[in-house]
Amino acid sequence: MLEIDLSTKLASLELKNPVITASGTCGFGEELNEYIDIEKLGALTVKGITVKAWSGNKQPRIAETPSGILNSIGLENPGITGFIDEKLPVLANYRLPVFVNISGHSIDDFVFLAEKLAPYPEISGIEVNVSCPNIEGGGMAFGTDSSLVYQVTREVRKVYPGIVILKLSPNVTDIVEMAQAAEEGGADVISLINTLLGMKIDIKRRKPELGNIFGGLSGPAIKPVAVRMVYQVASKVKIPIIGMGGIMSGSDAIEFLMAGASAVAVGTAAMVNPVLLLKIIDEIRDFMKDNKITKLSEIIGQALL
Amino acid sequence: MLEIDLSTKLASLELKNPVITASGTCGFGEELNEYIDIEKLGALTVKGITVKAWSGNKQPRIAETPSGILNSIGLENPGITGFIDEKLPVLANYRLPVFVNISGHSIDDFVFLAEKLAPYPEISGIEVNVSCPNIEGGGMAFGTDSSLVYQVTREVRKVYPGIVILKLSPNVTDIVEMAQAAEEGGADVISLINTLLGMKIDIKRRKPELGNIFGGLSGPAIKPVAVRMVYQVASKVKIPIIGMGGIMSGSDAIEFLMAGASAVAVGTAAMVNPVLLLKIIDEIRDFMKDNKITKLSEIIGQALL
Amino acid sequence: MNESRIKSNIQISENYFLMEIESPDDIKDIKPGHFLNLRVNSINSTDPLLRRPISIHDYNPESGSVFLLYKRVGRGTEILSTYKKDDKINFLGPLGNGFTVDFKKKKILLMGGGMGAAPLYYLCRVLSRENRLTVLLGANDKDELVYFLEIFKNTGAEVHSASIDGSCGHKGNVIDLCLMENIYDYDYIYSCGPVPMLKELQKLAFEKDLKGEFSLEERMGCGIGLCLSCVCKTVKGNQRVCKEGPVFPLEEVIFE
Amino acid sequence: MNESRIKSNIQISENYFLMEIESPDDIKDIKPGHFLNLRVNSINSTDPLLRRPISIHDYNPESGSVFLLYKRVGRGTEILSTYKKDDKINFLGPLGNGFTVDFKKKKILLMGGGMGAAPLYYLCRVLSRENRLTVLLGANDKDELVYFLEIFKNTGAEVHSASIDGSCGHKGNVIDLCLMENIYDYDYIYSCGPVPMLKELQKLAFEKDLKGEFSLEERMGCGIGLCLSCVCKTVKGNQRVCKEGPVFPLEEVIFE
Ligand SMILES: Cc1cc2nc3c(=O)[nH]c(=O)nc-3n(C[C@H](O)[C@H](O)[C@H](O)COP(=O)(O)OP(=O)(O)OC[C@H]3O[C@@H](n4cnc5c(N)ncnc54)[C@H](O)[C@@H]3O)c2cc1C
Ligand SMILES: Cc1cc2nc3c(=O)[nH]c(=O)nc-3n(C[C@H](O)[C@H](O)[C@H](O)COP(=O)(O)OP(=O)(O)OC[C@H]3O[C@@H](n4cnc5c(N)ncnc54)[C@H](O)[C@@H]3O)c2cc1C
Ligand SMILES: Cc1cc2nc3c(=O)[nH]c(=O)nc-3n(C[C@H](O)[C@H](O)[C@H](O)COP(=O)(O)O)c2cc1C
Ligand SMILES: Cc1cc2nc3c(=O)[nH]c(=O)nc-3n(C[C@H](O)[C@H](O)[C@H](O)COP(=O)(O)O)c2cc1C
Ligand code: FES
Ligand code: FES
Repeated sequence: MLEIDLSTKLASLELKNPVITASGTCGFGEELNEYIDIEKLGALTVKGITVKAWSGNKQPRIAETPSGILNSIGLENPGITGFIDEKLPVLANYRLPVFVNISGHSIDDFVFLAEKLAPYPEISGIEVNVSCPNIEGGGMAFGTDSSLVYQVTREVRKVYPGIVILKLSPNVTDIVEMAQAAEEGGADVISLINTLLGMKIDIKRRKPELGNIFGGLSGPAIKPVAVRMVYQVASKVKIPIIGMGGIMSGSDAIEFLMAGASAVAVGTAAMVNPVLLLKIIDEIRDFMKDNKITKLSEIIGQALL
Repeated sequence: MLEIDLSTKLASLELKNPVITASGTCGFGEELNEYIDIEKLGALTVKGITVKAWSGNKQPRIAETPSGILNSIGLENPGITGFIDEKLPVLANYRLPVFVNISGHSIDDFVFLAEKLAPYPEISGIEVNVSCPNIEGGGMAFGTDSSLVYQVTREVRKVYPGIVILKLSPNVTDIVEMAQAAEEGGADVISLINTLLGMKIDIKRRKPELGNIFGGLSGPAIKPVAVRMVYQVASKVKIPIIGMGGIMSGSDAIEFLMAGASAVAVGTAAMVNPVLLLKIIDEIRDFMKDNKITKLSEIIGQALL
Repeated sequence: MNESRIKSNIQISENYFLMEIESPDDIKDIKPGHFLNLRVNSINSTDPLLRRPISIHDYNPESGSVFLLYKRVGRGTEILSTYKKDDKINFLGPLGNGFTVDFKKKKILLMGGGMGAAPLYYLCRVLSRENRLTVLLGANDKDELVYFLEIFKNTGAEVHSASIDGSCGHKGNVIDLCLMENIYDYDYIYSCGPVPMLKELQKLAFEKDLKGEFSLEERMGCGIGLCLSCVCKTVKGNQRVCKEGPVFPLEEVIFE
Repeated sequence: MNESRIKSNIQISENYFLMEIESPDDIKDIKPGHFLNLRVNSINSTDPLLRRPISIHDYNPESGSVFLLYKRVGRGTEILSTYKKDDKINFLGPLGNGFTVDFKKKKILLMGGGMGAAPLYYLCRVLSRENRLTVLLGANDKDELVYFLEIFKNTGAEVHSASIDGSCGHKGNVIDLCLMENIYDYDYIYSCGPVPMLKELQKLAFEKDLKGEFSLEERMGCGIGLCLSCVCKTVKGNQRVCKEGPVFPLEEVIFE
């Protein structure tokens, strides 16, 4: 029997396998744990947290598109204090690395959030979301300006001792520029990609279908764009990448790994069927078995020239 | 019986209905005419033409993705002389407006092509493709820099008397900036969107699936991004828009019209089933009938706030 | 995640379909107000991507059958309508909290608007054993009412109907019917249907200090509490229709 | 665009399937070498998006049947394999140019590698009426050969086979078989299969100054000449496999 090693490294952190939940699509783990044993995952990334509690956007917040979904949840969350008081104690019970996704309207917001989370060793890292298309006057704007990406990263880096992951926006002309700015700013890891900005129109009502007009496109539809960005970035930065966008199967995950991602995150697929999260791990293992590959590292970046 | 008026205006040109073929997906009309009566279309946009004849990219040139396709044809075409000598005489036989899509590596290329086409009244307009992801050292680069978009438009405008359509790249941070540059440069019409840059990896061969590594993503997958861009641009420029990206049905077309497009182009759908081109026209008419709308202009821009 | 065999899937009017599926062995506790989240895409296809939430219309533990009543309104329900006997259907569920059902010897009012009547049927069957029930049904026309009238009458409940076009029962909406009832008489009220109806009913209930429950609908992403797509406003703050709901005490819901 | 009823769709080995469909009335001219472009998505679904090109394996004008032989290799062909008798199949076609078939009293060699043998069968049936045929078949193993061996033998042609693993016929590839034949003897040669095989065969044909035709495969977008996805290099420049092909004079094809 072939011994298959699925472990992977994100900076100083070793994950037992490369499959992570994508932020915002798996709550804070509790509900997901009713369907699968979340400790079998490589890591858990929780819903985006903001300085203040937030009730999110108007309904409807979700619309279906061809092989994709548009969401405009709008970062509904209990705020940093609510998170630390109510959610973190529950999360601390699980034996798996946890990443906390944070969102802000200013550099100060991000620094404040990072400082608040710094004292908790039960958190393995923070995912700095400079790419949310669903908050007004900010959010995505950070992720479309490389000097802001650099500054946010640098300031957060100063105050946060754990792993700093920069989650970048795909709604840019040059993703490599943004990734390099994050690397220069001192990020440990890059997450690619957040949702593509999109919209849908309800032709019966002659109005945008989402209450918030625009939403973020996720799911299989965006996979080709996501794989392309991972591939472009992987050959230009040295820090590891968490690849995501439309992963539904082990084959999809392997595409991202071969494009240069060291781990993958799964969002929309978990919403459609939480069991897929574990199935993806199994399918990666099966692929390796069939191809006599014993270490995940032998797959990572294989398709780069 | 309700009299339904499907006609629409693109600057000085009136189309009998809003459905146009998208460049590169319907050849030069001849093959398509074996399947449908192309004179029933609003207009025909032909494959992108370059200064010199071009044999395109390596095989494979096409890959399927979830609800989409990636292509890297690479502008295979007979060159401007070949086009004028062999294709134009055939096109001149059809009684419908024809747009010629042109691509170049420099402003001089675009000006040269526009000048060559200027003398032919059988051509209603040129579609200046500053957004092709499939040619090296140029192509898309033009469409991601607003000052280049402005310059190309202005120079082409000077030498071309007919309708000048600027076809923009969606692979940008701010599509409105590009559209405004085109408008300022003197464009009559804007075409939105060209393909999104994407890629797919063949995990068996551990290599990019397309011979050219990257390709352009089209089809239903990209519709939410395309509708969003049309919507954003429509409220910021005064010139008419041709909307495209994933239109498969009348409802899809109406989404674009309501988002502010004055006409729509259909690409991938025509490849999958050429009959859809005419079906889309019928479905738009049926929708208008059912909703007691007599003029297409009553639909255009309806979803804009 | 479950997969069940379809026992039948019949068209009962132009756009209404009734599907009977085998209840999987490991599912014992199916309550009125629960729903299933059904997969509608075929093998190897990612489109349509999302599941479709459909309420439990009825449940028969003896025959091991779950009944779903659905209206064909878009592509998901159109796909459902093409499923045939012996096809497999994949779903998550039963999901949601369900209605309160531990009443005895009470006078209870059920009010259903349009397809909102679907989940009330199983509730009606369960409650009618030990309570006195009145059912008010509203819809656009007769076509949308015949089936419901028949099945609810068979439970022994008193049934009244209203149709907008007047083709069946009272001409008008179901709220008119409600006003015609002596609403003080009722101990508890259950309702499911369009928001404008629920809103008016809530106003009425507040006036008369009547208690009860509403089953709500919102667009869903996951149906299992992960994504916050489906939240509604309540006095307790935002609540997930798929998880804390779909049934809420009527006095807690805040309509905009 | 056509829609036909499926008469049968049977699994003939682990991954090989034979589909018989009703030939639509308005289609009269189906030639060996033609192909159909089959829709594989279900109603209301945009995924998978592209059609799948499959050659005419056989055609029987009397019974009005078109036969397709396909190998399950990915999701499109997997979907095809789930279709049942009486399901409808939607396709564009017959497409392409087809093989030259107006030979008489000639000695003809057909050479098929793997699934490349599929389109050669109808050709073999047509040519074998008035010519002398030898068929060389190559594949990985016995499993991929049994069906072909049987049907080609029934045409009266002389049939030889080679398998890589030696489980059927000569151990080796089909080119070896070719070298074992006295290739000068043949007036014309037809082949379809993997590019490396065609390339070697072309070299051989050039050496011996032999004429013939290759049927090529390329990834297709439209299948009807619109998109230039499927071009191959020839001495006449790029040619569309779907339109000018899939059959090309063997001396015109340029392999890289
Ligand atoms: C808890 C719950 C229980 C329900 N029970 C029933 C029932 O018993 N019978 C029945 O006929 N209908 C019921 N519905 C409504 C049903 O889910 C929708 O009619 C159905 O999802 C429409 O799908 P479609 O693809 O046909 O329509 P489309 O409009 O094409 O759907 C597009 C998207 O919008 C969503 N959507 C559309 N309408 C609704 C709606 N009214 N509520 C929620 N999501 C919607 C779909 O799920 C899909 O994601 C229920 C909804 C909820 C939330
Ligand atoms: C003119 C022509 C005739 C053919 N005749 C036959 C036949 O008679 N029997 C048979 O079994 N196969 C035949 N093929 C190959 C067949 O088209 C592919 O095996 C099939 O498209 C694979 O689809 P899939 O979804 O199962 O595989 P996937 O690999 O999942 O397909 C992904 C995409 O690649 C394309 N693709 C994959 N393999 C090929 C290939 N070899 N050639 C062209 N496109 C491909 C598919 O069409 C699809 O767009 C023919 C191909 C061509 C071009
Ligand atoms: C409902 C929903 C909520 C999301 N919320 C967040 C969030 O709070 N923070 C964040 O960085 N990304 C968020 N995302 C983006 C996902 O984490 C992920 O980047 C994206 O959906 C692409 O992956 P997928 O296609 O696997 O879903 C959200 C996505 C969805 C669908
Ligand atoms: C095979 C193919 C070839 C294309 N060639 C061109 C081209 O030559 N010039 C151009 O401007 N756009 C080209 N496009 C882009 C289309 O015109 C269109 O902008 C895009 O495909 C989105 O529309 P769709 O989703 O309806 O296909 C091509 C697209 C495809 C799929
Ligand atoms: S639908 Fe996802 S939380 Fe309710
Ligand atoms: S597949 Fe489109 S031209 Fe051949």
